[in-house]
Amino acid sequence: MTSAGIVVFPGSNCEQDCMRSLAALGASPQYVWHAESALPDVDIVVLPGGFAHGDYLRTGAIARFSPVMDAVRKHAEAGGLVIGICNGFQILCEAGLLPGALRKNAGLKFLCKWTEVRVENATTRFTSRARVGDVLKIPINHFEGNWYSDPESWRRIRDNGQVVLTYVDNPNGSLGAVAGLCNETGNVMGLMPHPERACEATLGSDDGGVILRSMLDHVRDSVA
Amino acid sequence: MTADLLVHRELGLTDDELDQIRAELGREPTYTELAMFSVMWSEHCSYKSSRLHLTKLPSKGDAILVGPGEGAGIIEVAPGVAVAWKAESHNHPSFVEPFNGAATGVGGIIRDIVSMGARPIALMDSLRFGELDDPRTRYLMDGVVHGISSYGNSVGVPTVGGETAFEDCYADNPLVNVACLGVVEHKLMQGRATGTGNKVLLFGSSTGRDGIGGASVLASAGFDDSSMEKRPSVQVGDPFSEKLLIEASLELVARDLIVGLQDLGAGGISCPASEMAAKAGTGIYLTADDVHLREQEMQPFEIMISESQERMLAIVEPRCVDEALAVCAHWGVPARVIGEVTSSDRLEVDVGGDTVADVPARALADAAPVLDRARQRPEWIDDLQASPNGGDPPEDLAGALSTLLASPSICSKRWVWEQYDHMIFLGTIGPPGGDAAVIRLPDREVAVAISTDGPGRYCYLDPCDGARLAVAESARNVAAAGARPVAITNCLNLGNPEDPEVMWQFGEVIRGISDACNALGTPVTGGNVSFYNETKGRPIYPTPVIGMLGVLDSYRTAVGVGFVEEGHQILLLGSTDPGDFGGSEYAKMIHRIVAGTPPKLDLQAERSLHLLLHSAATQGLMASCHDLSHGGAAVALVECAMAAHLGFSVDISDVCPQGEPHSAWFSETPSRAVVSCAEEHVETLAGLAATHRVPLSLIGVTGGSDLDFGPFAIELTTVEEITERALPNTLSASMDR
Amino acid sequence: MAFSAQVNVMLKPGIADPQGQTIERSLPVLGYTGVRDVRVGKRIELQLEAADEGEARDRVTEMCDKLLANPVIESYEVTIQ
Amino acid sequence: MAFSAQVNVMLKPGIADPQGQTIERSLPVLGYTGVRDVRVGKRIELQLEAADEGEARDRVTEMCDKLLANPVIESYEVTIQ
Ligand SMILES: Nc1ncnc2c1ncn2[C@@H]1O[C@H](COP(=O)(O)OP(=O)(O)O)[C@@H](O)[C@H]1O
Ligand SMILES: [Mg+2]
Repeated sequence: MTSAGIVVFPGSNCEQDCMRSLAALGASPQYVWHAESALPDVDIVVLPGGFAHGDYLRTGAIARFSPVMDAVRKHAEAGGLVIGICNGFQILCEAGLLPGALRKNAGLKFLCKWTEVRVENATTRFTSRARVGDVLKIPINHFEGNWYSDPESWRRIRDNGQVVLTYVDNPNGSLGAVAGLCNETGNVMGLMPHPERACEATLGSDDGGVILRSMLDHVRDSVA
Repeated sequence: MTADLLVHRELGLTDDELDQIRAELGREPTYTELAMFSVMWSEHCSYKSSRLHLTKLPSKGDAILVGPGEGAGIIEVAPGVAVAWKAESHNHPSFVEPFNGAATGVGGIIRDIVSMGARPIALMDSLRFGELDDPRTRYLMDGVVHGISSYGNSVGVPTVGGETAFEDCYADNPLVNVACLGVVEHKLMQGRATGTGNKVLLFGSSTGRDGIGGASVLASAGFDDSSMEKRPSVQVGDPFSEKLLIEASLELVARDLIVGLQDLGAGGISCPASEMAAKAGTGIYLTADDVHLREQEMQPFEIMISESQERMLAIVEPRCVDEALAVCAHWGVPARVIGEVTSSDRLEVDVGGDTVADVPARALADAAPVLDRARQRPEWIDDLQASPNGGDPPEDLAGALSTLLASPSICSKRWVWEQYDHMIFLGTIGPPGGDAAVIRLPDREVAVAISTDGPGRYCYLDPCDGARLAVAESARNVAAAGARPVAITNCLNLGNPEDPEVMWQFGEVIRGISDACNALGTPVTGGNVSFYNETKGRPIYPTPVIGMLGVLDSYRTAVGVGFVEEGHQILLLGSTDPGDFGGSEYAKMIHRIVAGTPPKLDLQAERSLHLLLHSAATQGLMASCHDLSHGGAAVALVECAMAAHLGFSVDISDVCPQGEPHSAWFSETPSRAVVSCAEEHVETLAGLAATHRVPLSLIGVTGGSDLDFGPFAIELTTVEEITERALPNTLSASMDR
Repeated sequence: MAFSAQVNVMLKPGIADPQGQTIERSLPVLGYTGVRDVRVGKRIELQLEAADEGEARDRVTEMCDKLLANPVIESYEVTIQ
Repeated sequence: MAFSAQVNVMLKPGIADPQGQTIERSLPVLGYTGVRDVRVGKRIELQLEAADEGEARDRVTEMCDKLLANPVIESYEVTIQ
């Protein structure tokens, strides 16, 4: 069974939802406290949403110094899967595991709403269950989701196919309407929408399962 | 140190109260004691003006595990599954500083829930402001919503619903009422200082001078320009510390490390220390030197009454102290043992070896005077009720409908609730935008439906009938979502209790709530009274906000307001009275009149409707259901269509044959709902309605992209534009402080 | 004439600053000891037209009172260049 | 020795500043015209121990690089007293 370590920072708050949704998809998730300096033996690392350290100073600014982040970096360098959702995405950018930075939404309001995101690259380990152009309905929930990068890096990111998801209707001013992207090696992804909130039709959509299942598929296939 | 003769007045105590304190102590009080009495005996903490009346509210019921008097009411919603439910007001702090006032209001109600050993899983906010054409009102509203959003989202509790209404009378006195729902995870906690020799653990943020005398100063006196001077007591919310405090508290409960728990709010340490001892019949000995401070050289009285946020007090057996401290340390929550439980019945406070306070715990917690304040029915009310109620026909029906849809109190509140995380915990089956929020309890089948309602205009015209209508509407909202109304919490917002007319309103409100709760079978599990809501002598409308909680045995039977499919039948349940325009949105918006008497309510008819809706929902007969409230049938129909982006064609000319045409459209007769269902269920529904003696009329079918009312039709996209743009357009104009 | 103005807006003394406290607590973990009293505020920079420096200062001060600072909890400091 | 440090953290030039723009747009409504280029950043004040001013500046600069500012979007300015 695919194992996942959900990192809990002080101030994280979506860890329980990640736990429930991953378990419902058949994975075996466990929590990892941010002060741990080693990760348990897991296939996937999840940095969940929330407000690590209150998001004080800047989102993710303090969290990236948590002891566990060294272990997360090593896991990533060894090719392990890492997904950062919302605050997790912000932390990955601050830690330099993903490019760019997340600024305040252009409208200067917190936004919790359903969005449609388009799959731009279906060959990643996070989107193998989708096709390019598929539109997924997944909610966002953030004040700082306005992704930015300098023009030069932006060109490289695009050319490399690192843009994984874009908003159909850009809610926050994100450069290139980026909703989610991955690193150059394709094993670390960050996204502002919350796939774990879209795993049950009763709640409005189960499209988030496409992303989470793609990861589980990848782990299963690479073991086999 | 003995208190100066007039110091008590400065602290807000009357001469009589000082005499009573002397009698309790058998000597002159010290300054610290006087300060502690002043906060504990303030209106806000002691309920001295309201207590006599509150005892008349029905509070017993099979499902009620804990009634009023504790941190929150506890309701059993399924065998072995209990939830906590409580509302609080934070009106005055939110006027002084909207962002932080509202934020700390959210923090306060969350701690109330946690103090019961429950995990907070949903918030609701009931907001009242002045009219939006005033830039200052826009500033207040923006700040309040941002404050709730910032605190609630960060602390990780979804804000799943509420209400937002606008009346001139709230211009200088907005209402910010917040309710919180929690689920008891391991065991129910209570605020009891049991076990002589047990330790008193203070944990959470450090104690500073912020908020000294907040409760007594801000919430227990009238407002005037000098209130701006009271600003140093403004507090800044820290949702991050609160989040850690929640996790630490719940872990202490789950690991059985504490025997008593209470939050710190109004009254500071004095409040839980005296109340926990008084309830357990014990005493508490505190060393104020051990309190972790944020500022230097704080006086003992400051330490005892500071209302610094994000703190809790626990009672711990000596053998568990180390483990409890370790739990707090794990979460990064500062914690200190500051005293112990004694076998005396006194609260003793020691500083540097000197006793600065030694008072019977009960004297602080329970002995505040109970006042039977004068009540006087206002003379103006007869004239008001006898005046025309604003029910005259409009110039044109379509124009009136557009005006109502754009009215700030009716239009879409998306601008508000999109700023709130309303999805966390994966339980929001019924999101904001519907009648009630439906929340599935974590990992369970059972769900609760919650709604807050407080029709201020109705209560102004007739506080008793208005309060009955408030209870009825909140119950109808949860019934429309498919739930069985079970219990209420409340926030009663009124003017100055020293004004006999306000006190009369209060008595009438209590009478109305009791009456309705008895008839609807929904006891009161607790609540909050907020007096002194007035500026320059002008009281607000009496505004009882009712927080209704209903239960759905399965979340799967929840019903939404939006139509579901083309070709469904649309039914109107209940009968419509042509004259129900007093205090209506129609009368206010079309004729600028707030007069007459509020709509007539037959509580038996109301209850029958709830029973009908609940059983229809349980049997899966309804595709959608929306109760009728502000704006009447026409507005409700439009809302059903917009929620699903699906049009309709209806004829409502027959539903109110006695009245002029606009009565059928806009009259606010209670006890009604619009339902849509598949053709094959119409007969069964009609049979069920007959059994419950609820009138039913078939009024049309769903489908298309127009709202076809017969006399005229509007495009769905047009009304969507009207109601969705109303708030954003208004609020994008300037905001002045 | 064109002037540059800088406004520093800080929480008043005595008003809790959870943000500053959180940063302060995290610094030792990063190896920075001996840091105290961390306070976080806002800095606003702008350009404006005014007849002279005095007028520029008066206008910016007025803007602070009305919009840029929240006098209930914040104090501010204006520099004009 | 104890030093006071002030750090101004601003968005880099060229990076859109919606907060600044919002203020700029609302100033004319309040009667303030002729105001341009409003930028909103953070100001952090702190006290620290260091052997001399140079060391204090170095330590604060290091804190900025590591924690107080995000080099992707922000620049900073340190003053020591
Ligand atoms: N301040 C608010 N916070 C969250 N949701 C709100 C707020 N105000 C209104 N809403 C939501 O908007 C919808 C309409 O509110 P309202 O017109 O008061 O409903 P009703 O008439 O059924 O009581 C509800 O779902 C309500 O929860
Ligand atoms: Mg309703």
